[in-house]
Amino acid sequence: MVDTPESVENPTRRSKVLEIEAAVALIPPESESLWVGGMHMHNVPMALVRECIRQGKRFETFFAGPSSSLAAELLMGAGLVKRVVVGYIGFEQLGLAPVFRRLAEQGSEIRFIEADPGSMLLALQAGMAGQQFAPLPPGLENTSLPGTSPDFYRQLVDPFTGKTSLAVQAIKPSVGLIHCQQADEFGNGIFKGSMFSDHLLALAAETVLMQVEGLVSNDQILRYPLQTGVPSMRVAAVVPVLFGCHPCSSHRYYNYDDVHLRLYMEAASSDEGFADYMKRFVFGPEDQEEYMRRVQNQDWSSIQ
Amino acid sequence: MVDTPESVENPTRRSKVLEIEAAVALIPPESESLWVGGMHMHNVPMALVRECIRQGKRFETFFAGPSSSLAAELLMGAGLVKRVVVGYIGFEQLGLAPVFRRLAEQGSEIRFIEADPGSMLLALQAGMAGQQFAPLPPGLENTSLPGTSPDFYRQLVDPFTGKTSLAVQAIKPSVGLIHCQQADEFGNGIFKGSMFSDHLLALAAETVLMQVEGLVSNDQILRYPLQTGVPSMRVAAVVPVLFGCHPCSSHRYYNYDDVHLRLYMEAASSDEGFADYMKRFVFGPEDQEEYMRRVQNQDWSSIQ
Amino acid sequence: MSDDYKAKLRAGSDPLVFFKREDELEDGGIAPGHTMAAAISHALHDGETLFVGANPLIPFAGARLAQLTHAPNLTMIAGASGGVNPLLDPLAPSSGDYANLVAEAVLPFQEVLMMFMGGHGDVFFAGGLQIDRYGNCNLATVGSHEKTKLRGPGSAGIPWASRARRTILYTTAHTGRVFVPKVDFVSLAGWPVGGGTSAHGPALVVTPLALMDFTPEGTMRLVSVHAGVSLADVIDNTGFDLVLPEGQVPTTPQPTTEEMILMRTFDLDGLLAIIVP
Amino acid sequence: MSDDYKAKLRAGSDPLVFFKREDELEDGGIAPGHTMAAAISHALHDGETLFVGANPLIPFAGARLAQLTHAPNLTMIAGASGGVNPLLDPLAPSSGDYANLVAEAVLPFQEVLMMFMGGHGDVFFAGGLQIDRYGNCNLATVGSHEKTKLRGPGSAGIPWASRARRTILYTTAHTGRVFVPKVDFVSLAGWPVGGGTSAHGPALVVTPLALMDFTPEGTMRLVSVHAGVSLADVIDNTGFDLVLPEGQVPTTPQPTTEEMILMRTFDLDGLLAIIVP
Repeated sequence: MVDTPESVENPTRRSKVLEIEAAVALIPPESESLWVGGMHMHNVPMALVRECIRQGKRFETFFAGPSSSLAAELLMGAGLVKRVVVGYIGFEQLGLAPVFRRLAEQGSEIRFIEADPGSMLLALQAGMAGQQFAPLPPGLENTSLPGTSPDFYRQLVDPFTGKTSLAVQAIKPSVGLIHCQQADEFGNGIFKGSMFSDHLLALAAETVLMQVEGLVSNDQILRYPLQTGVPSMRVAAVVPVLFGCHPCSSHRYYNYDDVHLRLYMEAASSDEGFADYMKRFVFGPEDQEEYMRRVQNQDWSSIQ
Repeated sequence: MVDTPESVENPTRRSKVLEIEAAVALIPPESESLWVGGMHMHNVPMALVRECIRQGKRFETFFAGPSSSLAAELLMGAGLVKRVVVGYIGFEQLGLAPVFRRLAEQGSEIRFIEADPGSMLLALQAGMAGQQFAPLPPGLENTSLPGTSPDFYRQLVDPFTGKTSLAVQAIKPSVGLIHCQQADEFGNGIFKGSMFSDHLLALAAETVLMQVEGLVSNDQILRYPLQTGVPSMRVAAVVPVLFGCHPCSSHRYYNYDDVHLRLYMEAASSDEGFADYMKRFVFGPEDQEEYMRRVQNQDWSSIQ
Repeated sequence: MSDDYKAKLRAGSDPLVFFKREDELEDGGIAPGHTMAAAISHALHDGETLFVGANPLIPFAGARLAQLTHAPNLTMIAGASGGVNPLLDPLAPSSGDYANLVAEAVLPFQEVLMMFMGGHGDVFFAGGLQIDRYGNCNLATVGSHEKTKLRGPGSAGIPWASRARRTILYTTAHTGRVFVPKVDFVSLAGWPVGGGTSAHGPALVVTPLALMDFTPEGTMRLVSVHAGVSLADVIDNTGFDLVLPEGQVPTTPQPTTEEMILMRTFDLDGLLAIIVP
Repeated sequence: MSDDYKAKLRAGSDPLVFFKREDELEDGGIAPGHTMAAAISHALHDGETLFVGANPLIPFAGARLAQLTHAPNLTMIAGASGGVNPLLDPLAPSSGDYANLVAEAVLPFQEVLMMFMGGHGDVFFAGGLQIDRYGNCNLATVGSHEKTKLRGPGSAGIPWASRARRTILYTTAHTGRVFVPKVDFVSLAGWPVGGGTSAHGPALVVTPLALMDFTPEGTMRLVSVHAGVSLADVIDNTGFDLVLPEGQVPTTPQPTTEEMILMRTFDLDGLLAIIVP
């Protein structure tokens, strides 16, 4: 073997590491669609989500799948999404999603498309591979889904068997936000635990922003490339932000903060409480450090 | 953390480790279809292929993709496959496939379906996910493929845009043969290098036989589950056979034997030479040890 | 890499709960969560492949208990996390917990769902805000879809239940609000009334009060009531007429001492004792 | 794990070839393989994503050379092996070689193809048993499909070439058998005659004799001939009339000394010197 030329760390190879403000500023003020990575309360890139809200980024469609929790809540509550494709929005064993409930039960301008994560992920896979749509396996036709969402689920004829089949249109999110535990400065990302469906999201979305707990060297990436979960060419920006998933978990780094989440759910069960939460934890803190300070000193007594 | 009960290594959990004869005996004498893992001259489960030939297993359809080399040659030359879906059959930089050439150029009873690996893998992915077919991205309609293989590529109408699209029927191979560098006795397999499309094959095929260079303990699997490339429930049998890919490579264990391959290609350019090769290296050796002995002492001078 | 598989942090874990809870419950410490898990264990066959989704505590415990007793060749796939055969080291409340990666393999989530949709599952576990007499389940909206009374999380993976050979329903709330005559939205399709189509509904229903299955016609039937639960409790808390077994209603077998000990080896936080409110 | 990324064995590697070949070639050791690789390097733009398939030596070398010179942000995806940005440590003859995993990431092969089919490629490299004046390529059958004269390996990934923004064709054999008026089978679709459809053909053709591109009408045009090659050599070895540039035909730039040195840092076996027979 030979010494590799120094150009592996060629000084002119552009680093994609950005401050969070600059990274989120890459997103246009109004985009077609957004898909946020992670699942339930795990590996959700909350720091990026909070910054999107601070910068008032608007999205025509938000894909709430395979399972969205606080990201969906905050984006919907902030009025930044017009149409939500619902695979699952909730806090799993902690309970239902209070903002989602209020918007759906009391009526809102958001259009909810009743869908399911399996079809959404087949659609995302199709979007990645350049297919225009994804046919669905049999079974779904016996549920209320196709009748409730006739624009999301359409029927066609299998050209090989002549049988009818449902299909969903390919999904190619304009923006994908993901969290990796580690990445190098060029955007080669490592999942230290589950990748959920974030590897697929990173391959399918048009613009991918990645937050990480910390940076590793490109040398470390080269040392064990089988570990790389996101290849660099799919990543527009890398944002190092420790505890950036809080109050969700980051696999192998920290678990979700169930105390904070329960208090959120309580607070967000009223409009006032939600507004108060947003002021304290989204709009108030000028950076992640201040956010974490507020989290640690959280005094919820005066929250509505 | 707690000591895990001993039952992780529960004595009644069934080991799937089998001698190669017994493993291949799990395949019925005549099967619908076969897909052999690996790619070009890499990670091809040649020991399993040779044993299939020794046991005279017949397959209605052989999927020669994404790129098949010696496996396709030997199976076609042995007359065990009736219909071959051709993605790519060749020896990459070493040259064209001599048996394939002879069969195609001089005519044979094998029906060759002109196809392409991209469509075949979309079809395999569809088979894994229970989809009946896979629509194709645009582009292929300008080639000779759809006209040459009208049963493989069919047209349909995208129910969302009204545009026409080509599609291929889902592929769910009856038998998938794969090679992992390591596995535990239950069939949790590890790729120490590329997985090519073998992870997908293992998820899609009905019966999966896996050959490995060596066994590792279930403890080792549990220690780093992110490394597991094939989950055990997809595997019917695990066959430890050192150098089992020879003359193809096994990533991180050994490279392909290009001397043997070149001599094969020379020998197999005539019917007699191919028959001689089969006698020496497929039907002759009673086990892998004898096979490797013959390979090491290879005297090709008298091969036709 | 030797500690790669150990969770660093565990939310809500009280190291003393293991010792504390001994006295909290009568009857040998058997709570409804234990009975439900044991019932699930008994319903599983060796060699089956199970898919478990959100709120996995009870099916996780039941499946692991089965692996540790009569079904060592059973495969459990842990929904969100993608863990295959997690040791439950320890049993954790969220399906996406890092603890579920103390496992034999970790699959990307879309592959878990696609394999399930592809028909690789023998058993699927599901639940609902509403469950009706035919086994239809609703995770979407109570009330009409236009005028929603209670907005559930959405249908998650359960619309694909019929892709598994059997579906086991479970719920920690056996009430008339859950067990309704007819669901307002079909997230999971139950048995077809009249039996017109090829789709099949759920096989078994496990609640804190009882076990139910379905008649050949596809209506829900009581199998047994749990110890300490009366038939009247079940009937009063079910919003439709259950088909009753002939004669004396059997009592669900309680977990054995061995089963209780085995469940404690992985339920370090005593979650099964508190999962049913 | 420190040696995880080192290939254990390398077929056909002669440790002395690096020193031996110095004298084997005249003209500073520049072989057609080097000229072709350098020409490819010059044709690539910084920041592009490249997909390389079978027989990757020349595009690999060209892409890596570009990374080491003017295009450090270029991404190369190595077909069979799935390696992303392999260092070519060393340049290896097969696209599936383990050596290609000295890289930044390793993708499953179906994802490589699907990303390519999904339109993620800026540049795609392809070749053919036959290449015609419109850039159509044939990897399947020479002769009719029913009466085959020469059976090629099959169409591989090249039917999807139009999914990339640009396709660069390369071949190590510039002969009249390869460059034919009309291919017998279209594995890769060239420029549409008459320009009726939206499909686009290849952008550039790199051979041991010359560089070619295509006119706005989509017919192949000579760009330059390599040093030591005459215009007559090119014309005699092309089975159709190439469009010729006006005036003097330019000579393809030779690799510079720096480029030759850089190529040697990864071409340890001197494969570029022997790739063109």
